[in-house]
Amino acid sequence: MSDYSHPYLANCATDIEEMLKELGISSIDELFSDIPEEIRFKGELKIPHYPSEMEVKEHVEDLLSKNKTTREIRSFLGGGVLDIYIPAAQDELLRRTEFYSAYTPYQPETSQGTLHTLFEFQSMLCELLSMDTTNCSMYDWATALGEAANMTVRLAKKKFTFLYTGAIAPNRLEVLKTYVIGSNVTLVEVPYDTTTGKMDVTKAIELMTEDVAGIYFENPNYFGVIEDNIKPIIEAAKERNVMVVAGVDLSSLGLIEGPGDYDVDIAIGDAQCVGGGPMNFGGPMTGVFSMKFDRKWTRQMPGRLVGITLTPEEGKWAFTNTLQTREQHIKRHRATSNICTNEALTAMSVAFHLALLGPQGITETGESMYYNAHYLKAELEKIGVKPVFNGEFFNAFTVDLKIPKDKKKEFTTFMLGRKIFAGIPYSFDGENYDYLVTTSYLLRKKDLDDFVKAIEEWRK
Amino acid sequence: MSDYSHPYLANCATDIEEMLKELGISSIDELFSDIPEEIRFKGELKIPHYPSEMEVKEHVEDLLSKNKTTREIRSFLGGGVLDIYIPAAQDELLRRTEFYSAYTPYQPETSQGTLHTLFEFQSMLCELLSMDTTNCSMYDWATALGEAANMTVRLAKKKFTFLYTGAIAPNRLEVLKTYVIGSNVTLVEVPYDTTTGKMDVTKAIELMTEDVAGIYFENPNYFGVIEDNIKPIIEAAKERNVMVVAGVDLSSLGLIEGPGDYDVDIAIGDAQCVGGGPMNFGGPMTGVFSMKFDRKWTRQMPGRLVGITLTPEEGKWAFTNTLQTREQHIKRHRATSNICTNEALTAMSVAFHLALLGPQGITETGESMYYNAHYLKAELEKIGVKPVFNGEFFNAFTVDLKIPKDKKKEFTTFMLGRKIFAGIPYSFDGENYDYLVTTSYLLRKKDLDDFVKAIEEWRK
Amino acid sequence: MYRQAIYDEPLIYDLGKKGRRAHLPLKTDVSPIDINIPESMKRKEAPELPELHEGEVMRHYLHLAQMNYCVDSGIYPLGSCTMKYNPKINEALARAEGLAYTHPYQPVETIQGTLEMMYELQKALTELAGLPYCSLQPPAGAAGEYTGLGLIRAYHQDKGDFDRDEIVTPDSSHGTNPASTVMNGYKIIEIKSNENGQVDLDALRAAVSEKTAGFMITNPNTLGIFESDICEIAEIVHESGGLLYYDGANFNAIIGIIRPGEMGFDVLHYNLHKTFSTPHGGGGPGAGPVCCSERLKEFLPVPTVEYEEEKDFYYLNYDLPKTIGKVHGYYGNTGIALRGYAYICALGAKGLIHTSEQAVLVANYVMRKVEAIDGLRLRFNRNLPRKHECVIDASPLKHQIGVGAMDIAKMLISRGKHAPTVLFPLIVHEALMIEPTENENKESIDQFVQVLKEEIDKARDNPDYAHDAPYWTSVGRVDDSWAVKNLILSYKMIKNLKTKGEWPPKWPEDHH
Amino acid sequence: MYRQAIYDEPLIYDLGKKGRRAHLPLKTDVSPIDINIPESMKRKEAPELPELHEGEVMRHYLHLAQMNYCVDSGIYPLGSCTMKYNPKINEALARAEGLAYTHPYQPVETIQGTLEMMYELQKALTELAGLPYCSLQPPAGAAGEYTGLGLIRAYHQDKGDFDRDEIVTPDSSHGTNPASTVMNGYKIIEIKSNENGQVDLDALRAAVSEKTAGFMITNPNTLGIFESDICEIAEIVHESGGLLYYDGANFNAIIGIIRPGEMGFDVLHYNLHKTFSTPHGGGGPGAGPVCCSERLKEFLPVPTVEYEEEKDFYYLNYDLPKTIGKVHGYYGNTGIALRGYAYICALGAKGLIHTSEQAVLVANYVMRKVEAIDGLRLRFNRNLPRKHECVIDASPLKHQIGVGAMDIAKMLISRGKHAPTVLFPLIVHEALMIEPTENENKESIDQFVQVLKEEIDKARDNPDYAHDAPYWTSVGRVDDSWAVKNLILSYKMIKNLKTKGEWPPKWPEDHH
Ligand SMILES: Cc1ncc(COP(=O)(O)O)c(C=O)c1O
Ligand SMILES: Cc1ncc(COP(=O)(O)O)c(C=O)c1O
Repeated sequence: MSDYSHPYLANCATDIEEMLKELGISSIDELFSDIPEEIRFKGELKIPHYPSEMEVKEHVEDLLSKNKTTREIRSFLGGGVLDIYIPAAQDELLRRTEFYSAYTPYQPETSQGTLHTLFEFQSMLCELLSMDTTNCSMYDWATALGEAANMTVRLAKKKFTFLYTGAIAPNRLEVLKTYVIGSNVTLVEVPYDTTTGKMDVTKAIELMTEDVAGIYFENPNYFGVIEDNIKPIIEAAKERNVMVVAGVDLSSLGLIEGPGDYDVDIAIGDAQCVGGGPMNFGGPMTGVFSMKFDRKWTRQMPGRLVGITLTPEEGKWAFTNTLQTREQHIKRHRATSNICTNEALTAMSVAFHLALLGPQGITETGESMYYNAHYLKAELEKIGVKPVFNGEFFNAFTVDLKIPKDKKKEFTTFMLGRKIFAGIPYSFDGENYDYLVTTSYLLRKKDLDDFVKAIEEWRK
Repeated sequence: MSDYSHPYLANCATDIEEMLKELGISSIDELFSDIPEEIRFKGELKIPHYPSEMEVKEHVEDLLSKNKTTREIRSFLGGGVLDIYIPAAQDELLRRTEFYSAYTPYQPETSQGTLHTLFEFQSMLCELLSMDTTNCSMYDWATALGEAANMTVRLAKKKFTFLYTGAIAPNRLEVLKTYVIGSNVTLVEVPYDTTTGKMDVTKAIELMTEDVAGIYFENPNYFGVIEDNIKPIIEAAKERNVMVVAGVDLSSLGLIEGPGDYDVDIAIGDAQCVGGGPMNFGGPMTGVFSMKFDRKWTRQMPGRLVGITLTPEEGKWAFTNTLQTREQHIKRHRATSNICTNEALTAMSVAFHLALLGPQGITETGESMYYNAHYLKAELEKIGVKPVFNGEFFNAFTVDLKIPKDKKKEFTTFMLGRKIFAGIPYSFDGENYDYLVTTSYLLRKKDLDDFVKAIEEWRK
Repeated sequence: MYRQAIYDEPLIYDLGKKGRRAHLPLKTDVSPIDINIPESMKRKEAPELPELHEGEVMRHYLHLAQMNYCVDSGIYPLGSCTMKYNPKINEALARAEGLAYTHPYQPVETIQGTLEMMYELQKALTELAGLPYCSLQPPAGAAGEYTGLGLIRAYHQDKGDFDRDEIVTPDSSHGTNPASTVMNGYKIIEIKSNENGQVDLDALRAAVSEKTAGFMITNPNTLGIFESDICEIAEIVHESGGLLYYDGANFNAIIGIIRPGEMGFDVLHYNLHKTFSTPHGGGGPGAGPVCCSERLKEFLPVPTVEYEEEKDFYYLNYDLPKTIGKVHGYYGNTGIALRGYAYICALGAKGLIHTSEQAVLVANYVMRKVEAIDGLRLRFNRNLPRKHECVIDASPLKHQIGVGAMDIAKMLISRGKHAPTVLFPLIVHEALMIEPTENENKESIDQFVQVLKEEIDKARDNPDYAHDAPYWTSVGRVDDSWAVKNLILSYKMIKNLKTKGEWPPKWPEDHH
Repeated sequence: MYRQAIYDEPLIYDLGKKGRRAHLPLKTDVSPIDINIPESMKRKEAPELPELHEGEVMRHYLHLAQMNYCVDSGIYPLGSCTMKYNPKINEALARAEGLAYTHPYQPVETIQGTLEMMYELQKALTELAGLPYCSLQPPAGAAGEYTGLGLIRAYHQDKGDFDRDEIVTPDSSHGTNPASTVMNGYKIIEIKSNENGQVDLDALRAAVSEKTAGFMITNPNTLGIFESDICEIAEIVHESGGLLYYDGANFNAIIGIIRPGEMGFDVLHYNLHKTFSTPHGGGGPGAGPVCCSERLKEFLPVPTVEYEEEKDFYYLNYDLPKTIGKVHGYYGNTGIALRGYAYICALGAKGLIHTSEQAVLVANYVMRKVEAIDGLRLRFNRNLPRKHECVIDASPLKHQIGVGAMDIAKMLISRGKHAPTVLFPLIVHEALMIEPTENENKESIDQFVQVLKEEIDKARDNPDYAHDAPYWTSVGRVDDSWAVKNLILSYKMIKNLKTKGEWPPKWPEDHH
């Protein structure tokens, strides 16, 4: 029985014998006697096994070494996931077991570390977004969008249409569709202007009919274009009691107004790009859900909220999870959402990151990205390659490349050969691919020049 | 003045202005007014500067990537520095700022973490070595040897000769020589038997004349040979009041007796190999200094000691630095050593490592090394290559290769081409090189076979 | 003697000073140009973020960290949460550059390692579930439920059956079960547990019908009791035409012991952050992979991770015409999946089975010790062994001295032992739900029980001692209702209060 | 409110159980054979090491960690110790595989990166010292002193001068100075400080002679006072034929402000663990590089790190026939050197100068505030600005109410502020030596002074409050003399006491 000893198992043979004795049984098996014999699994499980820690490490590292990373290949990929630098100080905090190995702070008195940090996350996000309240995180931007759509419908009562911009990320749209399955929502697309790439204001207002509960746009939108014309839409929405939901690129908010500044009701997005973590192949992300404060609205908000409260010691306030009665563990089928486990640690990671960056840091990283993107655009124009849209942009734009479907793979390989991840392909006509190109602040002039050179060569 | 802001500087321009105001001065420069103008440095300092953290990281990583590591090249190097595996749990503890960013525990009440851990280091080392007391670390094995030699002379009074084995590591011998400069010690070498590689017992006893304060041997010695014949030497030493100092390979102590078991007075060595850290190009190491308990001796011990003491709360004992009056900060020129900063953190690292390894782990790693070395020896013998000595060995032996001086470089390159660090060259005749070959527990059969193959090819 | 650290740590906004820097980011070497963002969208003032230097940031969060209980602090026996040890090697591996610096849209040939890992993890999970297909996309257990229920819907609809709009579940189920059900547009039919705490077969028979889309069950259930009628249950549900959903959150009790697929289950979700040791992170992230049977396979979320053996090539398959769509923006929480995979590799089949065995052993051990304490009792059939957890009822104590489960929780945290889950499941009034996990050894459990006894004794001497607990935590018992009444949820709201002269908060006269 | 965490944490030997495993090491795939170690040397019983599982180990040391004050806990103003912030990037970089997994004896062509780093660090250090040559070999400051004194000896002896056997040093010097001197076989001649706390030139003149091998000085000295007569000092010593040793432990006050080499100094050591931010690690490891002038170069320890520009090749040069030998088994603490190098790179010349400026500013700021407290006074010339630290004398308070420097220290740690260095330098009786470093900002210093005032006020109300301090640390004031009397130094010794029935210790009747 001594082979019970394993670093992950607390009890050795002696412990087990002692406990069995106290329980008055002779084997652990007796504790499984209530499981009908016929369903007991009797085969041999095929499960990998690496008996020493070092072998586990080698095995996993060997696997991962088969990947190519953005440390080797210059990445022009974005679309909701940004290549960022994680300061060493941030990583050291994330490595603290007190943070990562704690549970949801159900006992606030012994969990002030988590609660205090999450309150700071909420607070910093509110400042970035110019909103009043932000929850402790959603899974990601896409699911936050699904929740937002459901929430507008829930609040509106008896209105079931949700408008969304055509300049939306395709993956978010897919999740949105999956998420409204249960709520009877009709999704209607608002077209964008094919010259500017911005949402079509007139159409949007036209579409805001009686049945519309909410309208969603992205800023900058999926094509990288800044939506600077949405004021009339927001005004029309207010008039018609349509809730306005904005999905914003949080990394742009050093340079671009927070959605609260242009008066949206709900702001969503993903905080990976402001320190939630490295890209990690797209997960975990850090979904953001933020609102104007309104007691009624807040009571309908999905996800967890940390609030301030009093302690027995006069003058000493503290933090606690609040409005828990919205949540599934109390409200069950009448909960505002099914979310339970969220992305708390990556939210804390954002707090650490923003505390390190400060206002100057968020502005400087924004500037670097802005300079990079605009330099790239200018250089591409010099070789006759243009953006698809003429709207102003921040750190990304869609490059008019029109790679035919059957050349797409070749193009990818060509660019890879130059150590470049070329951007995200997007087909406007279903036949040819343009590329959404994002410049993170980790790219430098040489990388941008190499990109332009590669495109130039490709076109020869 | 705003460029005072830097992550490593706590005060920004406003702080500085405020403080200057309170000090009633107008610039920081006034605080340097007592430095004669003629010696103020006026030039431009040539110092590298990488303005962002990421650039610092890239620069240092770029430098280090020019190295070849034992992760790529199979290492048969040893000689006091062993390639080991650092468990992730150990590294996580070492990353805790409470441990690494603390000072020497001068205020014990707020430093129990360091003190308690160092006491555990002392304790585990005593168990491994079968000794009574171990200090909180010396710089490394070599300097521990220097201190040990000086200590035997100090204790002996009026005896000034220190015997050392000829089978000593050359680098340790050099440090020993530097360390006894101030203490009037005469160093005399005890020869080893050229067949077995063991210390020459008869000679050793012969050399133990009136003036001898101490005798030093290594076990296994530098050639890898186990000194199993030292009993008569130790008996002779006791009779003549000669202190016996053993330098042991701590990684062997799962299989080999602790020096306390064969009754030495002082045991030294390096605990890098039992978890002090990875090899780090030879530093920091973790010098070990251990003794039989004797109040008089302990008072002459160099380095820091943690002891147990009482607190005001009955029943609650605690830890504190003790016998500080031996140390330089109190005793100044009458101190037992000049050591102040030692290797406390790597000592704590050893405690973490041994707590994780346990008795089974230390035995298993020892066995792996033993099996590896003996397999290698057997396989080499199959191709006609023999150890220089026939004494039993643990994880290292000296391979009779007789590479001529002018071929040495070629041999190194040849082996490197096969991704092998071939061992440490040692010349017995001043003309040809044999190789001290060590097999860590990170080597596997294939690595050993490749070594044999390479040697076979070389000899063709 | 135990005391949690206390620091009077201000909000980070009350630290620092304008102009301090804690991190200098890389600046591009491209020449600056004018920022041409249209005026209406140009940020007028930089966002108000903290301004500290690096050391200040570290001190702030070090202080906060030390005021937080975690798995490495001591026992954390939250029932239903499976607070197991988070192996340190997993944390190290999850930081590998080969994972961290990969983008979800990079060419598939440049991400073969991760795809292989995902594929191998899927294989292991399907092996343990006895269900042949898997998606790692759901980012948490509840998302797994949502996904699984979506598969069930798609299945029925694909067969042209649009009327099945009910999901049946026991009243002891976890809150996410009904919540996910309703979010999926289903009606929820809750059935009462029988006197053994198990599904009442008669009630089940009465509940199922041609409207039944599926039945959701957690097994072992939230009481820690194995649903031994599981085969009958499956039969009843299948006969009605419904599908079977296995909430695998409690899988830690049954790894390698039973395989739900073999009992007729169609779909199952795991919580990697429970059974497979990935950290809870103060609330997340987790991962809720879903395994399913052949007949549900074609509805799985896209993309699936697949392998072409001939070319030794892994790829993402978007070509599932009947897919339910996507439940996460990308492929789920890959960083968590990696940790789960490493955990499986470290234990192997035998180790995983031992895990369940030890988890069950210690749960029964603690149960017998705790139910022996006066004032506490084991609810439901005392003779049934429990699996990974047990539910103790503190109502007797409440009746005796007015000290309930929550008071017990606060007394325990006072002593440096985390409390069990309290007041859940709702079907037990003063529930203490205890799940030690295989990470607790005998001494640890003995100590826990000893402390529990001592504290209850103290409460008997003086019930107010219990009501005023906790004592040695960084703050005393917080006032949850004040928080709800006042809803102060951000620094922005504090600034508003400040301008109104309402900050800091005033303590009400009657405040205890 | 501050309280350090408290856990009643046993010795690790009192945890765990026989048979538990916390780590499974890699086992070789070579077949086991009989272990043929000669019987006399074969281990009979495995060493008694702890037997825990991984989670238990982590809990034990987490508890201990939380009972430890560190730089990231708060102000750590230990005078003479330069407890500056340890940048986190340095800790990360020091773990790079390119450093960790390199062996000191691997071929030099495979370690070019590290050699380049060492070479570049040497260059930066020589630049700051104004001395052209450098060895990174000494593993700590004291080892640097030993090395530097060795160079001085070798120099004189090389000139045939064997009679110079005295080293002169001020009485305020650090303890390692005289200790290293004597270990080097020299006689130590200590000279008294003048009323300004500086070297008394007359005393110096009287002390030097044809027996003087060298003069060792710390500048700014241990009182934080700059030795403004440094040029005269140099002249006097050089005239006597002695060499000049600069103890650079206090270099944090003068980076880029003065260069000792330009003032005639021949040799200097740095403490990378002070000036260059590498962690103190609870006592070490540090690094004590030595810089020297042209005439000492040929005596440097072997090997030196050198560069062949043509071949762009770094190498280790052992070919120094007059070398003093080796002072470390390999090349010193390379892992520490790397951190120091990264620190220099992050700050650059300007940043380093700012470091000194801020360090000096805050030291003077704290000095003015603290000397204003009744019962404390600044020793030596009040009008001289201090450099990186100041020495406050608490004797007035001691005379007033019997509360001395050590009591003040204990009151401070009670409040979560680390104490200054106390009772050092020995030439000030109730010394409080305060060195905030540039890591403390104004608020932090204001708070420190405020707490100091409050505590002294409390002590005035009740001196016993001071004598019984500290209160909120993990243990109360420990009894140092009991420790010396009983000398319990290892678990082995505890086991002996146990067999004699003398463990656990009994508290003496008169114990406070
Ligand atoms: C039985 C059960 N089902 C489902 C869930 C939901 O999982 P998650 O929190 O990952 O969404 C939980 C955990 O909270 C659970 O205990
Ligand atoms: C002035 C001075 N000189 C020398 C030393 C000795 O340095 P180390 O502790 O690195 O041996 C110190 C530090 O302790 C010091 O403060």
